Amino acid sequence: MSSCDINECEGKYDNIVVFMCNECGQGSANTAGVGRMPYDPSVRIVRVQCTGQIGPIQIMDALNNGADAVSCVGCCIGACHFFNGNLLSMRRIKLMKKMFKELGYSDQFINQYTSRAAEGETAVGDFEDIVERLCTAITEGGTFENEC
Amino acid sequence: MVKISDTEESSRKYKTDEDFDSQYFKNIERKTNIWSCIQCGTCTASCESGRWTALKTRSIIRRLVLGDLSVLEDPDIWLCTTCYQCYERCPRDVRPTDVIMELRNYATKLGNISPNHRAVVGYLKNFGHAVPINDQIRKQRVELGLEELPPTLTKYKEEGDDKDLKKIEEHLFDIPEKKEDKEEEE
Amino acid sequence: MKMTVKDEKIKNSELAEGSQEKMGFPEDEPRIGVYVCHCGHNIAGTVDVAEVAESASNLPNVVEAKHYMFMCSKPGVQLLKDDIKEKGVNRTVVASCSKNQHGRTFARTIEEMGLNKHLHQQVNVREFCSWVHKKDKDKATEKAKKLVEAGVNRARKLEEVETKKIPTTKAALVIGAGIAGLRATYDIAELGIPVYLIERNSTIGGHMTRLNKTFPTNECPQCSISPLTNGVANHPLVELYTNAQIKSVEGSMGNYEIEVEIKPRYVKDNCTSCGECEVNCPVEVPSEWDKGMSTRGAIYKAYPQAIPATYVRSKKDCIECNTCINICPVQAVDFSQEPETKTFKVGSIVVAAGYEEYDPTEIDAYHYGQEGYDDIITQLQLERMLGPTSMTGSEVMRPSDGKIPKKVVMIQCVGSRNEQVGNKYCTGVCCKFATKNAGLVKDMYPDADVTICYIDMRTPGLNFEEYYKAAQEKGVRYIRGRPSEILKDPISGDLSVIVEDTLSQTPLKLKADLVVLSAAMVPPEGIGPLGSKLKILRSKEGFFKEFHIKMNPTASSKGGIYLAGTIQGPKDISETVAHAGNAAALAAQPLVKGYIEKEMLIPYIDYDLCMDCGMCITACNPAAISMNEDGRPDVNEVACKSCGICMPACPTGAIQLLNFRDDQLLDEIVPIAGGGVVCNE
Amino acid sequence: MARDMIFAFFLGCLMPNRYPQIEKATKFVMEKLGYEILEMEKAACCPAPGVFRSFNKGDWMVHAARNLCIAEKMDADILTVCNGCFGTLQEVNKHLKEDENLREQVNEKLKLLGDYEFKGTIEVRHMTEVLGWDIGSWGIEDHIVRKVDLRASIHYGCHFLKPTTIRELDSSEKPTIIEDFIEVLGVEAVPFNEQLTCCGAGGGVKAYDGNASMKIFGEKMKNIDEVKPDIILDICPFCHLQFETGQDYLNKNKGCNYDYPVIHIAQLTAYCLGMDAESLGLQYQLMGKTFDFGAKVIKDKEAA
Repeated sequence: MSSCDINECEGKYDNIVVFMCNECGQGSANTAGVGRMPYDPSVRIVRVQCTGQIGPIQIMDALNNGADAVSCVGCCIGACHFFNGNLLSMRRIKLMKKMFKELGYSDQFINQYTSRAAEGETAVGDFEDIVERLCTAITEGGTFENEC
Repeated sequence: MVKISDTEESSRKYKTDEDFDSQYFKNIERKTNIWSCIQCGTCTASCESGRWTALKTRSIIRRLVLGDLSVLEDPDIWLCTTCYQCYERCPRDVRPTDVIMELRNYATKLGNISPNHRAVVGYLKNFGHAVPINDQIRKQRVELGLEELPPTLTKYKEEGDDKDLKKIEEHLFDIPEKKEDKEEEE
Repeated sequence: MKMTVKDEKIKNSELAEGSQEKMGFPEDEPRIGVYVCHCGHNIAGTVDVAEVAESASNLPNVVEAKHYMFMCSKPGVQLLKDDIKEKGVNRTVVASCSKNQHGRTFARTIEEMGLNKHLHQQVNVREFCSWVHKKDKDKATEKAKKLVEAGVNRARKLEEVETKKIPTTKAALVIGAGIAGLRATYDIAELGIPVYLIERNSTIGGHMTRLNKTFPTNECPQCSISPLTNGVANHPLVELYTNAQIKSVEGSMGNYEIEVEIKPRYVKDNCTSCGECEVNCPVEVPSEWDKGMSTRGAIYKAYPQAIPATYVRSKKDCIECNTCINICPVQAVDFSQEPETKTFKVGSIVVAAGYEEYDPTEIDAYHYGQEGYDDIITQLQLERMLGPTSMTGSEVMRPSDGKIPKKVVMIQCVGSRNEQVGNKYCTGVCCKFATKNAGLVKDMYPDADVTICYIDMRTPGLNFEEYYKAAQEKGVRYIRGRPSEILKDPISGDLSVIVEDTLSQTPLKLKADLVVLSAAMVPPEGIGPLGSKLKILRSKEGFFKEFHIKMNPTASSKGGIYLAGTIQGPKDISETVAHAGNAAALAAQPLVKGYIEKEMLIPYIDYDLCMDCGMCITACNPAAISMNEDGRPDVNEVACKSCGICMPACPTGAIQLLNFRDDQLLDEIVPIAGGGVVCNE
Repeated sequence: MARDMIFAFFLGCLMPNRYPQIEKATKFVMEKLGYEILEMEKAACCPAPGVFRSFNKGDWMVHAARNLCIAEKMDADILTVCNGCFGTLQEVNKHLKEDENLREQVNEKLKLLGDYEFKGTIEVRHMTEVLGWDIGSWGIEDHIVRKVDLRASIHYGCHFLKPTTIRELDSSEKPTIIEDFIEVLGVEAVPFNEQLTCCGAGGGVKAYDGNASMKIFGEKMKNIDEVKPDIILDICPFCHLQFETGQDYLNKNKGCNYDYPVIHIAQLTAYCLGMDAESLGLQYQLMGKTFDFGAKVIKDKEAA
């Protein structure tokens, strides 16, 4: 990860969509809230049953409607409450990243994370990483413009 | 105030953080799996060389994991016969033989290489062979009904075509001098 | 169903006084009420709640937008109730805390008012917004507005979700009659539920009956287990079938139908267990039960205390000389018996198929099972040698020459912690049983050298460190190092174990009269076909995968099927018993209650779009989707776990999870993603 | 796939420059068995997997790839009789075939050495593998001129079988390929203690620390001496060198009295296929100068 000055990109993004699963994902964001752990207000959470439920349709929907970055946050590897939804999502994001690269966009717009319900830090860490990656993408490849 | 003299420093048996660089051998970890080593000792027990010499494969890997830089100067790393017995048996797929090979690459870059090995590189660059031919064998070859010289680079060189050898000499196996040696020469 | 709710709603609204005006609204139009909670200062301190409520009131379909100090308080809840009555609100959006905290409170409230509880949409503006963006009030308010808008959008298309009550069949099936299966059977039967217990082998008791002693008390396992074996065998609610295997499994949680194939014993139940038949049987083969440490006839009983005590004939080994038929004093031997198939209807299934000892022949360097290496045995074989009914009279003897070994070397982690053979896991029991056996051997032969070569000594838990220490004090030699190989001198035939004592950095060549390999626990043979019949998932180690590693270690991936004991992963006896008890409790729950309540939050298939590719079937972990007779996928509403993983698997978008449909998610995403970029073209 | 029944014969260093008798024997055997043997013009050292890989793994690969390219141009699989050459060439060939990125990097550097580009069209074969598997004990029988009644201690060497994940030839703990093959030649394999350990020469140890190398070798010889074989059978000129010079060293410095003739599998097979004892070149070797092959020939076979 190339280091970039986050402040430099401030104001260049304001919509980050994060799909969080009903189990560990939501749990960790709740824990972060209870612990009053601040993060970027651009991060907005959509509750889904499992990250395995999120397909390219949802991700492209979000990007199409103005999102600057999209991420999925699921349970830790091996701890998915539906067995392998997080792994499926991870695989999907990996493929999408590849596709983005081929299309000439930065592959840092979409990411997959895991978090632990008991540790709000994991969610906040994920959010910070999303922002950092988005900043890299902005400095390197420009925002994900909706071309229509 | 007690001043610690140089002799005392050199006889120091404990190590401090300055002696380690935990990321130094990260490239070896990428190519093998040293960081998954559980120090079970299967490698050392398999090691034919280790029964007779000071080579302890397990402890070399341990030092690599810690990032102990002294391992680069350790002569023991040159005692591995690359018999691959440890490689075959390692339960964590650490591939110790490859680890030692990589480590020797590191050491060579620093010029830590024995004169004998330097000579072998010289033979390769001069004759295209690590073991060049001699007069006795030339005679023997003729007696056996073989060509006096096999059609390898040595023969071409004797016939005056040493282009290939020159290229090999130029582009491959550039072994740096050891730092102290350089200073002495100067 | 929809009609009834609507009727009820109308009934409710009619109850309210002076509320006739909303009667004129179109029937299907959503009427959304938005309620923003202050939560004291928790939300209102950061988010401008009035502004949020104001902006929400301008959204389409919103008939009411309010903000209130504590929505979860009685007056707060009353606001909802009143608006449902008076304003005809039929969907509620509460922007307050998390769904887990008070989402249920509001859902219950609207349920009381006759609305389906799934028509409530909870928006979390506290944990997700006010608490984490305290410093930036403007942005927090902005975010809260968008979250509320998303919630309203979501609420607009919410559909009612029916809750079904499914009656269960009051009976359970337990697969495997080892210690785990017996424990589970007994616990379920004691709750008054009939249990069918099926066992693949001819006797019950499993691995535990094979052991000589159990750690850490060195008790006799036969004595510990026999109350349970007898208790199960004689329980009026338990039907025991040995030599039986699962043939097929149909149905889902609460109602399964299982076909079981029962192989014949060829000995009738009137057998008196006198043993005349085996004594006179001319066949002699290695006993599987004794791990090859003794022999048995073609007609045999695995061990003297075996339950059932009826003898069994191995058709494979029998030479059909008919000696046993003629000699049996009660004419119990009957070669004409045929396999029979039985069908059981049960509500829950407990899988307790146990484990198998790892076969070390794979590890070439240890030469186990190779010609000339007879003196290398496994721990289970040593147990059989030490056991009270053993051929050696409980003595330790070298299999090659019957001499009592002077030097015994035990090797740990054979097949465990070994990526070469594909077992990354630590079995976790071997350190304990090796310590046990080493101590026992040392007790019997104080002059013998007993060495344990280990990588890490793992004896956690109450009493085990003491047990380890006791073995050390007996003089068991512990060497920290994994042996690289076992050598055999081709001239003298002596074995030696090559190992490094890593603690003193010395390579050692240890002479060994007997080498004992502490082999790992691996999934039992046949777990693959069993898993595919039950349609439950396996972990990458090959065991059956538990539902959740921490919170639900006994449930399988499929509802109504529970895992007990080592089928889920290596365990010692006490862990197995505890695990089985939990599985029994879970399996019995719906059977005692008599029904299962299931929300029909399940995917629906648009058969016009569906092209029968079966991708959803592959994706579905609880195996809730299957092809029906017409060759089209069908969702089993009871088995479904509402995860939605099938949705992205579908190439045409034909399968859509109720209330999480693509268009519903899109509605929610639009405001969250920034309100949408309008395309001009 | 390269052409059938044709091999590009990779000589290496030790065989042509120290033990030409093995070269002669190999050519004799392969031609007897109907193979065509081509010389690899401008080939050089493989380079040795122990020493040169230790110095610079990248250059080691490039140099090996150069040798592979020569054979690729000849459209023939490489035949080698040396474990070191086999180890290097087989491993590099496999890695380059499988790893596209690596291939690009190596090809980039190969350009500096001349007109070479690795394509991955050939295989690398060890003579033992060809004899044991392609010909096999069943196929050699028709070609046998004489059988010999010998008790041989087999030394597999390390790089022929290991690492098994790369070689994919035979078990490294209990190989049988040579045992199976020589049985039909009348030779009896005599197992000895710790048979599969290293001779102590590899990995640059012989050059780096001769004493250490001899200590390892000393144990090996002690184990061999216990079973008193007629010959030591090896499949690698470097092991051959170690067994020759090592016995000499132990005799001179450690008071031993070893005189076991060291025979390469090519020499043994050549003799059984009818090569004269003179050409085996035992007279040029340090050990077993007086060893008489003729005395060990099983008479009835020769008569037949």
